[in-house]
Amino acid sequence: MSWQTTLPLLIVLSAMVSGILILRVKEHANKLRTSLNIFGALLCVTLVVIMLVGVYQGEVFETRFTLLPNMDLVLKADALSLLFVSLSAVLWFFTTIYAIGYLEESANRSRFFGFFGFCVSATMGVALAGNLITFLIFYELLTLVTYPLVMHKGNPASMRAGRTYLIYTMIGGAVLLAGVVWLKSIAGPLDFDATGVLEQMPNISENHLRIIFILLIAGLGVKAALIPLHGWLPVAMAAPAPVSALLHAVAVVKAGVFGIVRVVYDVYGIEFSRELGLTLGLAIIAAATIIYASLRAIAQNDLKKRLAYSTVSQVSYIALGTAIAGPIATIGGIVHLVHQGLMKITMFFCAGNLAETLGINKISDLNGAGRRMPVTMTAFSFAALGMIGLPPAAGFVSKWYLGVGAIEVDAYWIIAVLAISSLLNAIYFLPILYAAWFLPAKSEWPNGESPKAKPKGLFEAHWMLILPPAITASLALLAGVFAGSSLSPLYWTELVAAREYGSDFVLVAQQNAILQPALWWCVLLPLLATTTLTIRWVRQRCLILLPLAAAPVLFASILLEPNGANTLSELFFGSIMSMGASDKIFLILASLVWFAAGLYSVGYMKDKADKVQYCLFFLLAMCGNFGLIFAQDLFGFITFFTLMSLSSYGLVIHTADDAARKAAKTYVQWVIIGEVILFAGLTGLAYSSGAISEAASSTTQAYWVTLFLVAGFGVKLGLIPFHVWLPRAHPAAPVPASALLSGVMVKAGLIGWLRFLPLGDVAISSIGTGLIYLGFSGTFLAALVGLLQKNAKSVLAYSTISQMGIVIAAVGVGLKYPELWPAVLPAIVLFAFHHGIVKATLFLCVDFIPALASRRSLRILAIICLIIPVFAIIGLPFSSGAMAKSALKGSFSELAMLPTLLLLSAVGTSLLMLRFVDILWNSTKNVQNSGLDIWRCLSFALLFFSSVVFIYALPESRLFWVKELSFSTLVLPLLPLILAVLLYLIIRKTRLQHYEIPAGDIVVLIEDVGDRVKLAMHKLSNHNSASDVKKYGLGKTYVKIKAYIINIESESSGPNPGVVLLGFILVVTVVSYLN
Amino acid sequence: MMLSQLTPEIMYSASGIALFGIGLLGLIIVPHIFRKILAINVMGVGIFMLLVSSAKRANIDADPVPHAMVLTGIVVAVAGTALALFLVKKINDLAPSEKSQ
Amino acid sequence: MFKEIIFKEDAINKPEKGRLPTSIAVLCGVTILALCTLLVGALISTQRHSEGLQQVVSSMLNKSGVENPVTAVLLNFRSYDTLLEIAVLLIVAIVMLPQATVSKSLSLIRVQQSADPGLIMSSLLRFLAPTLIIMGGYMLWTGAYSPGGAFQAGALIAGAGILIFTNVQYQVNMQSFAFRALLSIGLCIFILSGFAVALQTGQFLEYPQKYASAIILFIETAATVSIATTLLLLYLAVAGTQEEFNHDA
Amino acid sequence: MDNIAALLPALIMLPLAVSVCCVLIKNSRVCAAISIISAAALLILSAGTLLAINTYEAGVLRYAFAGWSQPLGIELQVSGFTALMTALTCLLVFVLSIYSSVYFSSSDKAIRFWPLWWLLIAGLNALFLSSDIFNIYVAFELIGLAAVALIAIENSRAALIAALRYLLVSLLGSLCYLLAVALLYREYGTLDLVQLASMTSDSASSTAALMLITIGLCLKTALFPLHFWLPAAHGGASAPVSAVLSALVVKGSFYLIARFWLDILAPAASDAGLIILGVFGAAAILWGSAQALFASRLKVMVAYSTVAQIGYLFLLFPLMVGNTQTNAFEGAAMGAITYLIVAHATAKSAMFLAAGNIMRIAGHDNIKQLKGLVRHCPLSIFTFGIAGASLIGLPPSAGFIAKWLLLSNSINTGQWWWVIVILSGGLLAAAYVFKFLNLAFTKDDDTFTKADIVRKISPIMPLCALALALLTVVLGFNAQWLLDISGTLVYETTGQGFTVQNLAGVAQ
Repeated sequence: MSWQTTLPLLIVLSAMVSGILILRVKEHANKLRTSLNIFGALLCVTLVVIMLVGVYQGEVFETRFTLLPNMDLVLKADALSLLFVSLSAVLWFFTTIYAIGYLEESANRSRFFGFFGFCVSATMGVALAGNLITFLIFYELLTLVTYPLVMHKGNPASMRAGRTYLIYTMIGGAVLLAGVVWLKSIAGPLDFDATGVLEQMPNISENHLRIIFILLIAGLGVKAALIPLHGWLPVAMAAPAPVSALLHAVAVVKAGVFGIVRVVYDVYGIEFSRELGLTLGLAIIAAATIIYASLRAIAQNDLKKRLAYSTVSQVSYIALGTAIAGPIATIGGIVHLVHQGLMKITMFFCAGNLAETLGINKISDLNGAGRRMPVTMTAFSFAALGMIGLPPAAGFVSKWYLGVGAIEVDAYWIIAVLAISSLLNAIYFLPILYAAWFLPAKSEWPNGESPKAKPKGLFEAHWMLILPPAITASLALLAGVFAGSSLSPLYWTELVAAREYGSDFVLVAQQNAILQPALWWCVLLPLLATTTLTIRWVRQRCLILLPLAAAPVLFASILLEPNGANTLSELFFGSIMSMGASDKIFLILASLVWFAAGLYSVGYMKDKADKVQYCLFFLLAMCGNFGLIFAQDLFGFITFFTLMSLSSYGLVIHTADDAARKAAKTYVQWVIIGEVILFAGLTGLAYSSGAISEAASSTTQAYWVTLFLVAGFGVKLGLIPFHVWLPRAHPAAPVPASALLSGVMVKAGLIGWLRFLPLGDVAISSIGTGLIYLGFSGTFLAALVGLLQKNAKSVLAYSTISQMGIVIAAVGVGLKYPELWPAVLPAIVLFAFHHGIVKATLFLCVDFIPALASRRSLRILAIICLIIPVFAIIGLPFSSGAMAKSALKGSFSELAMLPTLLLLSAVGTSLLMLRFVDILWNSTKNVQNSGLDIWRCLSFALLFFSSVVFIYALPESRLFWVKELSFSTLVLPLLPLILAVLLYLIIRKTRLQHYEIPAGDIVVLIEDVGDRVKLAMHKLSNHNSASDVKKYGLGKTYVKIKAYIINIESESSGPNPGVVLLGFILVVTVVSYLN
Repeated sequence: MMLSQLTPEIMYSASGIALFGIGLLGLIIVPHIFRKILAINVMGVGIFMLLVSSAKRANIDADPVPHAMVLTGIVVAVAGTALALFLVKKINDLAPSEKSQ
Repeated sequence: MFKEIIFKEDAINKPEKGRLPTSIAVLCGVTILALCTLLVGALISTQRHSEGLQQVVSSMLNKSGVENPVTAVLLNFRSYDTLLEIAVLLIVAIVMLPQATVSKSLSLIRVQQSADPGLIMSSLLRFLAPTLIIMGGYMLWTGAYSPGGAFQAGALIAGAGILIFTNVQYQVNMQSFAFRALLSIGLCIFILSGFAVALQTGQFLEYPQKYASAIILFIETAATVSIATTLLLLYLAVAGTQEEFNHDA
Repeated sequence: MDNIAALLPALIMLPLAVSVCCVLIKNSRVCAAISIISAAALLILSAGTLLAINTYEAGVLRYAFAGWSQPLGIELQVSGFTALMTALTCLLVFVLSIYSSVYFSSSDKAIRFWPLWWLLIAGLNALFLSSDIFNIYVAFELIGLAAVALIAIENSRAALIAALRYLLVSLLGSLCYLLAVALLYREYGTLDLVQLASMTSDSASSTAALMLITIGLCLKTALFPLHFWLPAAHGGASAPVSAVLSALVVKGSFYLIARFWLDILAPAASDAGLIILGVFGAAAILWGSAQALFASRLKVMVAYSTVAQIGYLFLLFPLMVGNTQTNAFEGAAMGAITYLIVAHATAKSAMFLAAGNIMRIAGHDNIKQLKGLVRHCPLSIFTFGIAGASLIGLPPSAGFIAKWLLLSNSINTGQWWWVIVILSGGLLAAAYVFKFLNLAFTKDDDTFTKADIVRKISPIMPLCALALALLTVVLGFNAQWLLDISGTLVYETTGQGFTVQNLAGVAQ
């Protein structure tokens, strides 16, 4: 007996022994029990750490003793088991702490913690099992020891839960047993082997193996909650929160899915399973489960039930990853084992906290819970966002690998499944977050506490309830952010996959290099600023943080020159940060507008509510925006992109009136849709390029990837028909935020295109053509719709769509004619720069001009301030707009029509601007002397002058300076304006001006359809009561059968035993003489 | 069946078996408990008869082992019968209400 | 068969209670008839073993210590069977021993001089009981040579006992230590002798040939006592005449 | 080795002697003390035999009573399997004696209990060790009457009726067996098992004898549909008696059925007969489990569970069908059944003891009124749960190993339909075990509100039950050892033992 042979056993025993000891502890001996609990959990963690270190040093840990001849009980540490063991040990530790806090003062704690220990012990056994038999043993044991936990409360609901749980798991166990016995009898000891054991065996009928596989998966599928075997899981919610957490995140569900992984990889072998055609079926079931459970989750109002269905759905990702049967998907599936664990346990902790502290069980009661329990809800939010698969949270990593893996084996439909699932996840999680954070609390919490009352203790709840979710949520986040580090679950999983496939498929870590630390500082500065928000002193003066955080970046953007890349292999999948030439221009634009908007906010937000919230989202969005400019790797880019998009949600909803809520809803819907489409595109990109951050090259795949990328970033850019969120969201935000949204954030989509589309490399002319069409139709349609807006900001928003249409068309040109790209690129950059600054200025005008105009003395100034940016947008001579347009025109010159269209677009733009000025100026008439402060003035001035001057400072613009005064440069740009004025005057005379198309145009139609679907779903979910009737019918049959069976054996009825005896004799005799 | 096969031994044995069968039939179809006990005794007697008849041989002394078996069997049968009767008695004692019925 | 046990004679008159329908009863009869035929057929078609164990027994008879082969089988060759048989009797005896209502140790036999058994009874007592006992003794003794032995002797003596204790004059105290000792003495002696001879010969129950007849007689005597007492107890317990005695005490 | 052989009679005589002592000594405490000491001695003795037999070359010990070897005398024989059975008996007796000493401590039933108890044990050991078919008959009677007597000490009308019914069944079974003995002796002229086994043919008489033996012993074993007497008898007896009846007594007759079918009368046995026994076994599994599920009393439920478990035992026969050509007692199925017997014996006695404790505490065993019981006797419920898990066949327990062996045997012999039966039996077992546990865990509304309803019991009682339950778990880890002891031994009649070749699947 050496430590190599005992350690696995010790790990299993450590939990069990502490369980046994705790069972014997007297109910009121709290201290003893708590210390035993903590000690047991710590001991287990310690042992696991020792084992990890040992494995790292190349030791082999294996406990083996013989149960039956040719049948051993094996506990062994391989990469896969270590992953699961570490997860279980760590989560057990946190759950123990949580449970101690949760169960304070409740009954039967010794029993609870005793079985809790057993449960973990069984899980450890499942994890460490070295062959299928050992696995089976611990798997069944797990069923048994979880049962008292499920029905711990002892009320009818938990009784029912316990019963349902047992019925399912027992039947599953029986089926599994049949499969294992069968397999064992034809294939021997079934020790897990990294590449499967069955393939090498001769003379085994493949059909037998197929049937056995079905049996095994059916058995394991019960715990893994694959449909239609998932029924027990939502019912098991009756258990106490720590149990649910454990069931869902670590123990039961994971055991099932871990078993599937073991069977597919280590018993059948992934290649062999695929040859047998088994993986496809599994993948389909997993996919169906993902979608179905998500749909069910949406219909739940009970928080824990919704989480339960979410588990059903999420856990199937693991099965899906297994079934996709490629090395990359393997990583995705297995790493989700850990990631889902971390996220889901957090959510259940939080759900428990809500129920415990405020009595909240229903989602409809959640309103305003975020303010009452910020830590809890923050943790919950992180976990939920991770579940949806938003980067950089852990869930994204899993999904990413699943997606790439699916593409690797040409299983494109899985991308669709992942996309739909993400959407559905968003549909059922985001309303929770929305309600908790952005809705006002009801008059009292379900437990009767008033929302105004302060929490009793120092924290929002007992610290033992707060700490575990906070830590697990952080871990879930860190697992994603530092996915590339060697401590991350991903790294381990890559090892597992490498062994499974016998290859060294591990992403090659780059050399870490920080060549331009300033880039990192640019990104980190806003983040650091958010952390200072925790300080009370800062909170009171938070607004000043906004310009302060942006200012250094502004300086940096001017001073920094492109110079090498920062690479950090630990961060994301190996982060690369660098600044190219065009990035620098975007950075200047971004930092300028952010600084100005920040400065403006100081004045604008001074008297408004919820400053801190505003600052928080402002800074986060800023961080995201700067980050995405630098990030060259896919993960980094999409992370910052998402950060920016989601944080902007907070800005859009900030005013919290109905319009803002509606706008925010539309906004976030489209953000998510965009993310999902992007996900598809980026995974394709990641796969097709082999290494990250190079453009796609192979043809059909490149086509699809490009299409998805175009669409995904197109959402942000206002590409029709994805533009619908824009006219709602931009006007709804506070003025500085609107300026940011329209000025810089929209450009993020453009940056995405420039970075990831194969512009200049490959001609994808169909998409290019499409983009040109869409772009120009956007330009004109938006002008038309914008003309019918009544709100100045909406007009501006449509103008943004219109302007972006031109950019889109330009990119389309680049895509169609790669040879033109070198000329088009600078033009696009210039145009974007121009539009960003000018549009930001215009948005500020919406607030600034009325304020300015309210003072008679400043009316002229106001007119100038308004007119100059308007002219710039229209592109009057010498304005930045003119320069940008001439640059574009120059690059298009070889293409017929386009310059003309460009010119015509100016008519539309002019019309919009006339409408804008019209509305705005009318509004100034009613404004009373409103205060103007130095901040706003400074900010406006900065932007105003930048819009006039700054573009001339750019080296790229030199080419397009007006070098000679001619008809084409001076008069031609004026023609559209003149035309537009005429048109506008006509319109004002007609009834057309009274028409209004609601902002967001076609989204209204979509919402209508959505409402109908929702109604239908609601009806559908109400049909549950009908099935009760059926159950009752079944129950009656059961009672009848029962009565019949009992009757036969009763004293007074049933056959006479003597006759039975004679019958028996007869049968035996006849049979005896059969020979 | 040839008549020569019907040796005395077979005749006796067959009647033993017949007794066994009668006892069995009685045990099954007769409802009263005393008769059931008796029926069991009849069955036992049938077996003893079979044993004894098979022990007897024409030219040599009877085989003593079946005899010993029968003696042991009788004692055991007595014990069983006594126990059964005693139980019946006790059951009756414990249910005075049924006496009145 | 045993579904409902019917205890009262009058219950038989109610045909619906416990009685099988005639058709089924007939069917049972036919089945059993067929089975018996089958058994008889098996007997006929199967050759009987030529001699059984007769030769073996007679060849070893002279070593057994008795001349009666049946007794030799019962108490020497297959004495173990007999030992278990005595144990079976003990079971019944234990069941029938009345529940202890008093813990005082009382004498085995109580004589109520005042009671008058009546003329017939007293003459039976006077003549028949001693005769039976003597005949029992003879049976025991003769078992070694010709048919007879412990069970027969015990039965006779039990008959005497019944005669004695069914009248009111003599009553046996079944709760006394002596009574229990009498019940168990057969088994006790059997085991002890078996053990004692094993010390000499090495095998349990293997008698030294010299003392075989004496030991057999000794064991048989003890067994007779126990059998007689047990049979007496059986009768008394089932017939139930001892109830009053117990209640009196 | 001879020393051990010389001690074999002690396994029977010591219980008889203790019984005599207990008859004479009326003090129940003294009886209990003597009993526990003797049980310990027996345990050591049987364990010694078991261990010794493992090292003994022939694998069989024989002992000729009174110095007369077969065919004249009666011999005892002990093989690995029977040694295991004896050891199991003595082990259970030891634990149950301790339990009984507490269970009957305050009751005048003890005076009857102890002598009868020891007579029953003597009978059991005699049965397992005997090598003589007539002696087996006497042993059967000893067991049968002692068992009836033990049930009858409950002294309630229901228990007495159950005892009477059991007595009639037992007598009928014995008579059938005796008739078979008569037929066999008539045909072969010997009573010794070994000699018989070497002589038997498939004559009509032998077939008839086998048939009679099957009927008689199936009655005693309570194989479906002849189980009608068992629930009342096992459910009506006092806890330790129920335990020993379910754990050991039915196994004795089963053991003999197996011996006769597979060994002694194997030439007369037909494949169809083997299969039909399996079919009855399967029916027993399903029927017994269903009845257990619907039982309203806890002990009756446990008793029906015994009916079902007996069914598993009979699956041995069809699984042996293919083996008849090679050797009667060879094969993995025997290993499975051996394990099942041990597993069921420990689990079921633990369960009956737990049920007894519950009855003591609650004063009744009406399942519906045992809500929330777990608060009052957690240990007994826990025991019940563990034992139940073993009965269901959940790992890690002896029951799991047994079921595993059965399943793998069914698959290996291509008889997959038994797999379905075995698994559904397990599920039904889960249904009834957890039906009770579920209730026990339910929060009591007002069932046990009054403290005085709940009686206290000595902690020794639940601990005894727990010890047995834990034993089933421990045995789940030592399967190899147990099978070695029972299995690698050569079985005396055929020169072949219950070998463990092929035991767990295809040899690699």
